Amino acid sequence: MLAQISLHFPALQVVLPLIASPICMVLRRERAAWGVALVVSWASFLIAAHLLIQVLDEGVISYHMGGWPPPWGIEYRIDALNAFVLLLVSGIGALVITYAHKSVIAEISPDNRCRFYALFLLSLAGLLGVTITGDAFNVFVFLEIASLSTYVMVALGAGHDKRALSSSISYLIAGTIGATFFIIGVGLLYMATGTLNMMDLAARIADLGDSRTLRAAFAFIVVGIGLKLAIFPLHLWLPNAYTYAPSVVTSFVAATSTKVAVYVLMRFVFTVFGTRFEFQGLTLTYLFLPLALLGMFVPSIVAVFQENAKRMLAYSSIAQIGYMLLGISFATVAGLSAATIHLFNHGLMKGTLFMVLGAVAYRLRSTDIASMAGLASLMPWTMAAFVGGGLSLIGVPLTVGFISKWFLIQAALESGQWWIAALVVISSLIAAVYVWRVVEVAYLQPAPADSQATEAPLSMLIPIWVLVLANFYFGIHASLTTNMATRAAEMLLGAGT
Amino acid sequence: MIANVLPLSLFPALILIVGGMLIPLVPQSFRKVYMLALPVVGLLHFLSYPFGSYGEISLFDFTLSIMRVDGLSRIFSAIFFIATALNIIYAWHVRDTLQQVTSVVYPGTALGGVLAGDLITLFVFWELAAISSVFLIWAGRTERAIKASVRYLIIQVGSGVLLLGGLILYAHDTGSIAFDLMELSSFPVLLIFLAFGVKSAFPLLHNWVQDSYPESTVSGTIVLSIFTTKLAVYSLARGFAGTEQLIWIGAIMTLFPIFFAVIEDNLRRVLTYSINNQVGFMVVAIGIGTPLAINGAAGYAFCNIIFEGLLFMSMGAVLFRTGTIQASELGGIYKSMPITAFFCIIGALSIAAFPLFAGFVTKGLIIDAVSGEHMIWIWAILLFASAGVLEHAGIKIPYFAFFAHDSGKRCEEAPPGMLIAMGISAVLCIGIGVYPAPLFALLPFPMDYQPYTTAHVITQLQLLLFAILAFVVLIRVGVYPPEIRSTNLDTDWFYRKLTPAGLSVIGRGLNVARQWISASSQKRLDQFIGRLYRLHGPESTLARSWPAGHMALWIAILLGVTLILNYF
Amino acid sequence: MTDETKQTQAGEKATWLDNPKHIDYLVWALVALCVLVAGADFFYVKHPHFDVEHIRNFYGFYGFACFVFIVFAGKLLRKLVMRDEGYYDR
Amino acid sequence: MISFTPQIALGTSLLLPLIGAVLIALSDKTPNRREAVTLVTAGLLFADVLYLLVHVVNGMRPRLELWEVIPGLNLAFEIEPLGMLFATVASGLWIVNSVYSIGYMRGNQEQHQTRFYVCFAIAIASALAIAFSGNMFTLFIFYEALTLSTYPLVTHKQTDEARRGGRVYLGVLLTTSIGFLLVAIIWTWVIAGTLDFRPGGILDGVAEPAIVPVLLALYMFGTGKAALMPFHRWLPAAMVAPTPVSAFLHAVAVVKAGVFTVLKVTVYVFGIDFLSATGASQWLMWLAAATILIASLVAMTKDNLKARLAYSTISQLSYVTLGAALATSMGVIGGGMQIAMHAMGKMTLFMCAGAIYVATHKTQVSDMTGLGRVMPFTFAAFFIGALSIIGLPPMGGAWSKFMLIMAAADRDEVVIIAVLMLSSLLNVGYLMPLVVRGFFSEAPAAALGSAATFAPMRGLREAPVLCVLPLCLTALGCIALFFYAEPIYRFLETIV
Repeated sequence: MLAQISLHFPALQVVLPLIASPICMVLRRERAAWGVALVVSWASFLIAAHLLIQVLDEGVISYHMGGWPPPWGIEYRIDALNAFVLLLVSGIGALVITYAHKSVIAEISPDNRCRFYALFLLSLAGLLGVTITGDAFNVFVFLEIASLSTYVMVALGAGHDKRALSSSISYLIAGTIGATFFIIGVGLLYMATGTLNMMDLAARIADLGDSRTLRAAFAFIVVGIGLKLAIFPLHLWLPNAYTYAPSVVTSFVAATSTKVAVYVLMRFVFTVFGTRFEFQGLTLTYLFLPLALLGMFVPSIVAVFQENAKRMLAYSSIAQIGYMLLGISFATVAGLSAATIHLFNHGLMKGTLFMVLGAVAYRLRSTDIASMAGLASLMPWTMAAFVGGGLSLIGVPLTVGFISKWFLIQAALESGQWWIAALVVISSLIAAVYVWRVVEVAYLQPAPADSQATEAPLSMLIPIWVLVLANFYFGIHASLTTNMATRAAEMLLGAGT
Repeated sequence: MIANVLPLSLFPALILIVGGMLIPLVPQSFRKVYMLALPVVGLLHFLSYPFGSYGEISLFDFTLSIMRVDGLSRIFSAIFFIATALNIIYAWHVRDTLQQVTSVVYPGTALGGVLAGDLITLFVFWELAAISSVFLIWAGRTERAIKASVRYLIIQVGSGVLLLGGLILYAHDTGSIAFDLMELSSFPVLLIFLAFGVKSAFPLLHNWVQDSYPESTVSGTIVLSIFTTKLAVYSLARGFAGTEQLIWIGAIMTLFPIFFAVIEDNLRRVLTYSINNQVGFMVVAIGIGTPLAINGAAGYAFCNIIFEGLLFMSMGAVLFRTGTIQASELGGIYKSMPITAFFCIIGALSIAAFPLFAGFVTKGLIIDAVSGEHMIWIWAILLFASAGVLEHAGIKIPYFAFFAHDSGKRCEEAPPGMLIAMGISAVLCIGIGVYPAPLFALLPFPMDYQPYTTAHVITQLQLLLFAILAFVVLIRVGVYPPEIRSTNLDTDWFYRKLTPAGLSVIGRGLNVARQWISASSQKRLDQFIGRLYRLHGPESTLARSWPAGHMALWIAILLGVTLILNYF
Repeated sequence: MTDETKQTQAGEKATWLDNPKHIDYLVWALVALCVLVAGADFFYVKHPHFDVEHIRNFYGFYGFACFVFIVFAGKLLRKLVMRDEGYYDR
Repeated sequence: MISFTPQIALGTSLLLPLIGAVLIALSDKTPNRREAVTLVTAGLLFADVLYLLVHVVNGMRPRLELWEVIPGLNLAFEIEPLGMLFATVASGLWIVNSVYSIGYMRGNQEQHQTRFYVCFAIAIASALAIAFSGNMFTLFIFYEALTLSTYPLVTHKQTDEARRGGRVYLGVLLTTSIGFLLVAIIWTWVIAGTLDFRPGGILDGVAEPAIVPVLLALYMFGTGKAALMPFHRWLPAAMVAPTPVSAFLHAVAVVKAGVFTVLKVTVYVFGIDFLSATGASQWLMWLAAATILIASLVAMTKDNLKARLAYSTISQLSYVTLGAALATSMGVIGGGMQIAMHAMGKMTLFMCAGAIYVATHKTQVSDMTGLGRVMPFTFAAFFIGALSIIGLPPMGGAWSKFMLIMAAADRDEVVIIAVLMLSSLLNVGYLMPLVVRGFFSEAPAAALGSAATFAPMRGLREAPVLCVLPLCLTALGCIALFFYAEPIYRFLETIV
């Protein structure tokens, strides 16, 4: 029985949250909705874990939707790379939803709460779908499912701060432009090759060779995803969306959605197009690399001056995307490994930090840095978690951030570009500055005498600390992630040859 | 290493060092006897050692030889023990534990240096002597003493590190750390030579003696006056006998202090100049380096410790009783302290080398060694210096302290301990002068020398008596310079005035520069942060919330760029 | 100085040296001694190392001259190096 | 029953302080139990380290491989003499310092004492891990752990000043370690394909001579804890910490971890033969020499005792760097010795400064005139410590200086010898006046007059006995090291 079901795990991975979503919508009781979301999220996580193990043991899984073989039917194709991303997305999803209950009550108006759980599951389904599918058009569909649900989730923050609405609209417009570009690109590809299955696309592109259509498709796809990815300077939607969305949403979106976009970028650039075209190398070197470097610095410095911790972390996220983009732009095994590792690691650290801020907001009704004075004495475990996540963000040894940095610097040095290594180091030191601003305020300033804040509830603390420990576990025992990432990178670069 | 040291527990220097350290544990009532027993037992024990090397210890890649007994080290060790005992007797009235400890430990360290058979051991005791002696200056407990002590310590430690650097380079070059005759022809040896030179107060390196010794206590100054410079003399005799440069260095050493001594008002400081001058005689002899000359140096050192000590003791007694040692404030003290005055005169006659006194029989060795080498200029200088010695140590000291114009000061005679110590010294001065044979037997080299020849006695008397005549004439004519309280500039001006002034100028300059740099870099940093803030701050272009249109614009631009990149 | 100390001084016995005449005796005794040792040069055989030693009473003259020179040189030196007592404390 | 092997002892030496830290945290409400835990942990740790020492002296090299952090890079520990020496010094002095801390923290009624002891224990664990680390990767990890675990100690007072100090502390140490050291390590990894410490180094033959000076610079400046100028500012800044922290961390554990890293890198990553063959460390030698002199000169201008000692430490640390830069076996031995000797001496001095503070709340040297008479033990210990720092017999400091001069002689660097000699004199200049004025100044009344509490006091007024005892012990230690230099020399000799 179970074995039977496990055969369909790839489908269930997406279908489960997709089906559960309307159920939540129908349910009137938010507790029940939360329960459903909780169960489904954890189930997704278990499925993802199972799939990962299966991929590690048996290699690529190809699942044919409805029994139609590719390229006619939709193929779900799971390899080292996306199994890894699935695990991250579903894991973060499970933890966030565990954590969500109290936070939702605090930040979202009562009649919207069930809706939130529904949207959450929808978004989860979308992200998982984007990751798991082997079909280019399918990517678009799921991307839009995820995005649309996210827009609405961001708008839910309006219960707390009206600016969430305008942020949501702005995000909607930008996201739609991006999606449109992407679908134009996919359309061009279809025009050139007549197929939408990625493996098939790759094979046919290899046969067809260079063409103008192909180049246009590449440009549209890259720029379109770039917007979802919030590559600097296409990040303008991100700070507001992250800042004004409910904490739960920010935690989830920040840790997953851009990561999935990075995955899509890598998938298209390397798997679909392969690394055989000159224009690709040009784009990587002359577009991605400068933007990555700019992205590492400008948003980092902006983050230093932010007054609001959530917004600060939002800018930090943009900067971190710069690192991933940098890794990608090297187009080497080391570089792609670094990008993949950081993709995973950054999910962990940003998830932690945003969840901590959610807990802070839960108690303080504010995430202004100034309001956090002396918070360490009132919420010691929460702030300790912040320090843990912060250290990881800075890249202190024994945390995942260190591993990311190690591989990134190694990649830069291996490609002989020592100056890039230097830039990576410098920009990571800027992270120390903005993280430490918060730490100093929380630990070394006295708390206001009238502060009523107490330690965050356990239902929040436990997921937070699970993530903190994950930050350390994968930092201390990084062979797991790095082996996966290296395999993925080798696979990405080897796929076209 | 400890295991190797244990058999050396009876090492003579350790008797003084360890025994001295234990003094605080001994009750005051027994303390004097205990203290006196230390050098006595030490000397007896020391004399029981046959010539040879003892205490071989392997340290790092070297083999140390902690103790070497031979003719040269024996005579210096013997006089060190004797002087220690005399000082203890002299300081019988002192109840200050610090001084008691130091006045035993410090001679012990100097003794250790004399007995050292290798350069590393020498270095260790060299520095130990520096450290232990500085306590005697601190015991002065005045602001002047404190300042002087730091200068003293820096110079003494400086000598030590010169020795250290020299010995390491020497060991590196030659593979040997043996403390034996060295050739002054290489840089390492030059460093060692300089180290000895600082400690024996070579000209221009001499001033620490005047700077620090007079700042110590009554008995402290006496202890100080003996050991440090004599350890250096021993070291020169051991390492640089026959080094010609020493002849001229020594000659100059005998000369220049004379002139400063004439005008110095502080009588203890006059005696410190006398130390320089006296060591000069020894250095000349060492420079000549013949057995006779080395005998002269060693013998003269032996006697000098006694009569120079006696002079210091008498001046100490005066200071102790009258509270001042300025010649301008003294005079006529013989009425109150006749015995002290008597001993002082004996000391003065000895240092001036009148026949029948200790100075005569040993200085004769040196002068004869010089004439034997036919060095007329050196000979002339030494004679000149002898006249100088007579001037400041032979006449000025007793005359201005005890006679001259009666200051009206009246006080008690010196306490018995002081008198006994001075008495013993005086007896030794005369005893050696009259019957030098035992001393001659103790000298490092065998020799056949007859101090009392007619020519010796007559010429020496001519020199001294006519010099005294000159003094009388000058006093009677009234041209002899009056004693005035003053500071006389010496080489210490360089490190007490010029260096601090220079450093403060440099320091001020650096400070200004530092302030300017830090201010301007602070300003620049502020500007930089300000610029960053304008660019990146919450209200800046880069951080503002932009309407969606801008995003569309950017995406268009980026698409354009990508397409251009792709198509060209 | 208080009157009291003066009185005790006044009351103390004058010593032999307090009499200036006695000092003169001493000076004359010194002169006599000098003449004696200078004259002694005529009565023994010298074995000099240096030629100058042949000069009669060379040592006496040399000692006298040196002493005078030292004193005058000292006076000169004083002009050069003498500062007031608190010089280094400033 | 598993027998207690050196390998297990190695593991326990790292775990013990951590377990201690947990127990201390759990004893928050019962200060006596908390302090007992600290002392017992320290005692056990020292016993454990001594057990290891015996085996390492006998030529054993206990090794402990933990898991692989990154493919090819293990968390690995291996004991060699240099690390053993550092560990012995650190763990031994931790006992002394714990006693002292109790006296100091209680005497001063400091806040957050539990946090203090916890961080201390973690810092010790990190220091030991650094000492025992088997590759550069492991070393770096614990190097950073040490930085972070000591940050709360530096900012312990939580004042604005402490915050500023902490910012400089963390800023400099993190910037250098991440900015330079990490890059150097990864670079080495890329070039050599290993980060293991191997006798003779891992770069010989694989690194081009031209890049060696650059790589060396990255390592040396990256090791900010060694306080090589111009990255020395954190050390004076860290002086806002309570004195036990300054005494132990900024005279022993943290700074020694820095110079230990310097030695370790020169010996086991570059290899002294490779360094001397390429001449890559020439510039470092001059920089270290400059640091020695400049820091001494700055020390002279400081009236605040701890600031003066901090600059003195900067100067003394560069002795070790100098030893490494000379790239001779004697230089390495001298550097290793200096680690032990300076630790003992400087810790004594800092503890004295703390004892003076506890007893009189005085921080300025100029206010301490005459204090030696009421605090003779403290001042005597200060004197002994100062002699050791200056490098005079009969204190251990004499031998490390001796070795370094020997090393300079081996290299024919006469100017370096001159620098070392001059440095001794400068040390006299800034350390001795305090002792002298304390003991021998005639004018104690003025000094004591400012603190009215002294007026009724008769005789001695030392700091609490728990403060005074430790500093007397370390002072005696300085003397003992003079006589035990030979075994240390023989021990260190085996590494080169």
